[in-house]
This record gives sequence, C-alpha cells and structure tokens, in this order.
Amino acid sequence: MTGGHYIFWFVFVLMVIGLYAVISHGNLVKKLIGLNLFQIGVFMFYIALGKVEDGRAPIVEEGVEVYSHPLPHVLILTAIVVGVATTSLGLALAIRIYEAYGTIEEDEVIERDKAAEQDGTAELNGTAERDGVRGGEAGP
Amino acid sequence: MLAAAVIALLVAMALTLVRAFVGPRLYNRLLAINVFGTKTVLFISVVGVLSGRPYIFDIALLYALVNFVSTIAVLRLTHLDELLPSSDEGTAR
Amino acid sequence: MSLSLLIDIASGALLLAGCLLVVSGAVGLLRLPDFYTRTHAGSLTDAAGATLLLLGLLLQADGWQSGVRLVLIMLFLLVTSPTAAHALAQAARRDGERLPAGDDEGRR
Amino acid sequence: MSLLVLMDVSLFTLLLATALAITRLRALYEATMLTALAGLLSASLFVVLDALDVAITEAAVGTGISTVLFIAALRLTRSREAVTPRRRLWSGGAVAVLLGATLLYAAQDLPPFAEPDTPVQTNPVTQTYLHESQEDIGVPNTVAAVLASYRGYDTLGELVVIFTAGVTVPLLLLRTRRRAERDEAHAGEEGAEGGTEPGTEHGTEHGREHSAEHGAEHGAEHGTEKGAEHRSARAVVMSEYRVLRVASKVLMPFILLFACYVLFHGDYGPGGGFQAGVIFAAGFVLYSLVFGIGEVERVLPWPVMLGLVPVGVLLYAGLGVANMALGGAFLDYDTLVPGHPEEGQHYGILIIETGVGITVAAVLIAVYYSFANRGARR
Repeated sequence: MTGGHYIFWFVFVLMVIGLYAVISHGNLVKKLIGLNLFQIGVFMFYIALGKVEDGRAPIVEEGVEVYSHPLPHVLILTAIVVGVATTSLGLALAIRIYEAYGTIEEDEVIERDKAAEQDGTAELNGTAERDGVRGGEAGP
Repeated sequence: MLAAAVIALLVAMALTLVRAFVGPRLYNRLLAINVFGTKTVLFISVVGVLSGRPYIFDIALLYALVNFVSTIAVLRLTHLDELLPSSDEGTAR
Repeated sequence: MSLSLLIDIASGALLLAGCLLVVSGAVGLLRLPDFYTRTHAGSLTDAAGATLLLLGLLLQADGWQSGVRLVLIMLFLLVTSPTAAHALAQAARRDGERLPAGDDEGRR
Repeated sequence: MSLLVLMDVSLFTLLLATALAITRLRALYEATMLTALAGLLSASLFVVLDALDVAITEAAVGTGISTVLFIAALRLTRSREAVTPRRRLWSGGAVAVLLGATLLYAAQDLPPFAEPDTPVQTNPVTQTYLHESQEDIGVPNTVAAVLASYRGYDTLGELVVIFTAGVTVPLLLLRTRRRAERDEAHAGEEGAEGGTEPGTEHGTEHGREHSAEHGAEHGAEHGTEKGAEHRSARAVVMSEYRVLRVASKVLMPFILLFACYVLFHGDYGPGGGFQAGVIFAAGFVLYSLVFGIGEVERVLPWPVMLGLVPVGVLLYAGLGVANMALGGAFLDYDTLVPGHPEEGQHYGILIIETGVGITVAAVLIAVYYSFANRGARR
C-alpha cells in the first residue's frame, strides 16, 4: 500500500510544512510564503491524481492511447494564476498594514490595536495612520 | 546515457541546493538559484528527449527566457533602487 | 548503420562531457571558498555544460521541431545565464561583498 | 517506471528540503528566493508528471511574477522576520501534526499512484474529455478544450476572481491625487519634528531607506538639485549595467513572441490564455525592472492598462451573450458558425483564450505597477 502511495506522503509533508509556516510564523509575508508552499502541495496532489503510468501529456496524437487526465491540469492551471492574484492581494494588504502600524508582525499589530482600544477610538481618525507610521519606525 | 544525464543533473541540483541553503548572505543564494535555473532547463530538455515529445521543450524554452527575471528583480529592487532615488552613496563614486 | 552509430557515440560523448562539467560546476559552487570563485565555477561550467548537453541532445532529437527548439534553448541560455551571473557579480562588488571567505557578519 | 520513481522521489525530496529551509530562514529576501527555487522544482515535477500546461504556467508565475511581487512588497515593508515566540511554534506544530495525521488517515482510501485502473481513469468523463472531444471540438490539446469549452463557466468564474484582484490591488495601493496632496501636507507639518529623527530602528538597510524618505520630504525645497543628482546616479548605474540592458533588450521581443506562440498554438501544444498572459506580464515586468517603470508606461500608458483589465472579461462574457443571441446556450460555441459546430468551437476557444490572456496580462502588470509605483512615490 505504501509503495503505491509514496508520492502522496511527500505531498502531505509539504502541506504540513506549509501550514506550519502559516500558523506559527507571525510575519505576514512569511505567512504568505507558507501559503504558497501549501498551495504547491495541493497542486501536486491534484496532478499526482491525474497521472497514469506510461501515460502522456493530454495532447492527443496518432497512435497513443494512454493519457494523463486533463481535468486536474485545467483546475490547477487556473488555480496557479488565481493563486498569484490572491497572493498579490495579500501582499498589498501587508503593505497597507505596514504603513498603518509600522510593522508586519502579527503580534505587534494586535498589541497596537489593543493599546489603541484603551486610548479610546477618538484618536483613530485620518491623522492616526500617519502617526502610526512615525511611531512604529522611530521606536526603539 | 540519457538516464545517466538525468541522474547527473539531479546530483548537480542537490549540490546547488545545498549552496542555496547555507548561503551565506543573499548573493551566494542568488548565484545558486541562478545556476539551479539552468539545471532545470537542462533537466526538462533531457526529459523531453527521453519521452520524445517536442512540445516539452517549450517549457524549457520559457525557462531559458525568464530564468533571470527573479535575479534581476532582487538586484534591481534591493540594490539598484537604493541608488536611484535621491542617492547618498551612488553619486559619491 | 555506421552513421547512426557514429551519431550515437558523438552524442554520448557530448552528454558525458556536459554531465561532467555540470556536476563539477555544482561541486565547485559548493566547495569554493568565496562568492567570486563560486560565480566563476557556477557560471562558466553552466554555460559550457549546458551547451554540450544540449548539443548531445540535439544529435538524438527526432524531427526538426525538437531540433529548432533545442537550438533556441541553447541560444537563450547562452544569453541569459552569463548575463545574470555578470549582473550578480557586479552588484555583489558594488554592495561590498568581500573577497575572503566566511565573512558572516554582514548578514542582514 | 523506475526512472520516473527516481525523478519523483528525488525532486520531491529537494522540494521538501527547500520548504524546510524556507520556514527556518528569517531573512525574508532569501526566503523569497528559495520560494522561487521551490517554484522551479515544482515545475520540473509537473513536467515529470505530464502536466505540461501547468508546468508552463508555473514556470512563468513561480520564477517570474510571484517572486517579483514578493520582493516588491518586501521593499515596502520590513525584510527581516522577528523571532517567533516558542509557544507559537508549539501551537503551530500541533495543528500541522494534526493535519498530517488526518491526511495520513484519509490517504488509506486514495487510489494508488499512477495505476491505470483508478477511479480517476475509469470515470466516464475521462472518455468524454480525451476521445469524444476530438469529434466534438477537434482540438488536440484536451486541456485547452476542457478549459475553454467543457468547463467554460468555471473558467469565466476564475477570470472574474483574477479581475477582482486586479481591481482591488490598485485600489489598495495607488494613491489618488487628493490623497497624495493630503499626505504631502502632512509631510510638511511633520517635517520639523519627524525629519530630524534618524531612522535607527532596524539595521543599515532600513536606515538608508528612511533617510531617503526624509530626504524626499525635504526635497520639495531643493528639488532641482536632487533631480540632477538623481540623473547622474542613474547614468552611473545604467552604464554599469549595460550588459544587462542589452541582453534584456534582445530577449524582450522573443518573450513577447513566445507569449503569442503559446496563445495561438495552445490548441496543438501546451499553452493557452492563462499561460500567454502570464508570460506576457513576465516580459513586461522584466523590461520595467531593467529600464524603469516609466519606459513601460510610455509603451502601455496606465489608463490603457487599467482599461484592458475588464476587456478580457467582457470579451468572454460577451461571447456567451452573443451565443445566446445566436440561439444557443451561454458559451455554446457551436452556434458561431452555423452548420459547422467544430469550426465554431475553434473560434470560440480562440476568442476565450484571447480574452483570458488580455485580462491576466493586464491584471498582473497592473498589480506589479501598483507595487512598483508605491515604492517610487515613498
């Protein structure tokens, strides 16, 4: 059983590493990198399901009967491009968070939020964003 | 012979990867990644000949074309870019 | 018959030489003491090894479609790989990557 | 088979090693570069596993676009990760192990790898996609047939997702003129207090960045001087990187040509709209990296670019509506050429792929532009 499944074990380890990076790291960009790794794991899983021994790429030719399944390829092909689109969105949000809080560490962002809550929400209007940047960058 | 080429390329990939892991510093890693890209092109080409399908070479061709984009990106966005806007060091030389 | 044998031998020799260069380049990349010598090992053997390997493959390729693509791969690789290595070395020099080995203090 | 197993196992081992190295690295630029390496490895794996269309996409995305976006984002944020507290490591590890255990348990029901009699292969839909498609559609590359025809709705949905990202990222990152003016006013107010503080927080790199920023704030007073300095710095850099510039200039037309080849040859070999769009965007990104974003803007002005973002989606959906007008169902290409459904399918797929290519390329370039522009104006 293990012999026939070996590729899935690899895929699972990759997914576990990716998820670990997403959860345990506080840095938002690092989280996105972990998400990318997890994505690669999922892609591999789908493609491995479609693969068949001695098969060919699903481009029909004369005299060839065995092809890999095209459907996983279609799904993953679009998923890669969607993946880069979502990654870019995540990165854009990370940049905005950095500009607002002066950090992209999750813990520090949460701390700052808590501090802001204690100070009252009145401070958090248009000028607060700019002040946040200054405070974060010039702090020790 | 082709199988031997595949194995040689895999070995070379593994060695290059070790250099990419240990670094030290950005440039050593960049160099390793650059070399690794070439290895990937060769690997895909060998697989293409092994399986006798000409369209596999398209992928190797694409890699040969865009291989150095990421290297350039790092150079440009980390290093060159510090020189371009209102530079302090770039003009001193 | 003899021609095909000759082609096989030639392609085998080219592939072997290419493999040797590629592996030795990788070993050099790993073992050499500092960045610049590593650049030397990496980029030189890369270009030469890739060319030899692709020539060897070219002799085995069936049909002009594969042949044209292999030639194109070779040409593009010969443009991009040394360019990247050159830009890298230049940037490293500019950035103050020093010659002696094992300087780890400058890490970011 | 044994060679296949060898390639699979060794490439996967390298991939896992790369992934582990990425999680351990705290320098984010280097982690990003290793992610590019993981992309290269996964593309090799895709080739070994016969997924050529996927490999071509991953080649352009993994090494080209995605890395560039990460680096552009890192330049705007911090490039070094803080030390992760130990308790987080434990909780993260626990969840990851839990996931692994679940997956291992579920894997018992998975079909064995690469066997010909798995449910994936024996399902009737396989027959439809691989063999009946030749009569229905007549496109040798079944991936293109499935993508554009059998699962046309699905692809339209994916395209809309990409379109949404392409609208959202510029909205998040691009400054409107009014915002920029307001920020400038703030900068002026704070110039007195903020400008004197040196950016001492993190290391040399950011210190330099900050001083550059402060410099830019003061730059309003003596802008012309700065401009001259800037130009001469630029000249120095450009002359030093002449090899790079020439090589990029030589390669640029080939990349664009290759994108067109991938787009129009997608019916017969690996390729199609998604791949072509990504390659096209990679070419433009390369050009703008070497020659500056201004050069790209001269070729492809920003309004034109933003205008192209919805064009592909509209083309796609418009074709569906046209099909309905011609008496078929939404995206039923058979109606395009009355009497010759196969030809209609050909045209339909070509139009769809072109639309996809336009939107994907425009979105990715727009996203890159937003990132780069944010950096330039800081």
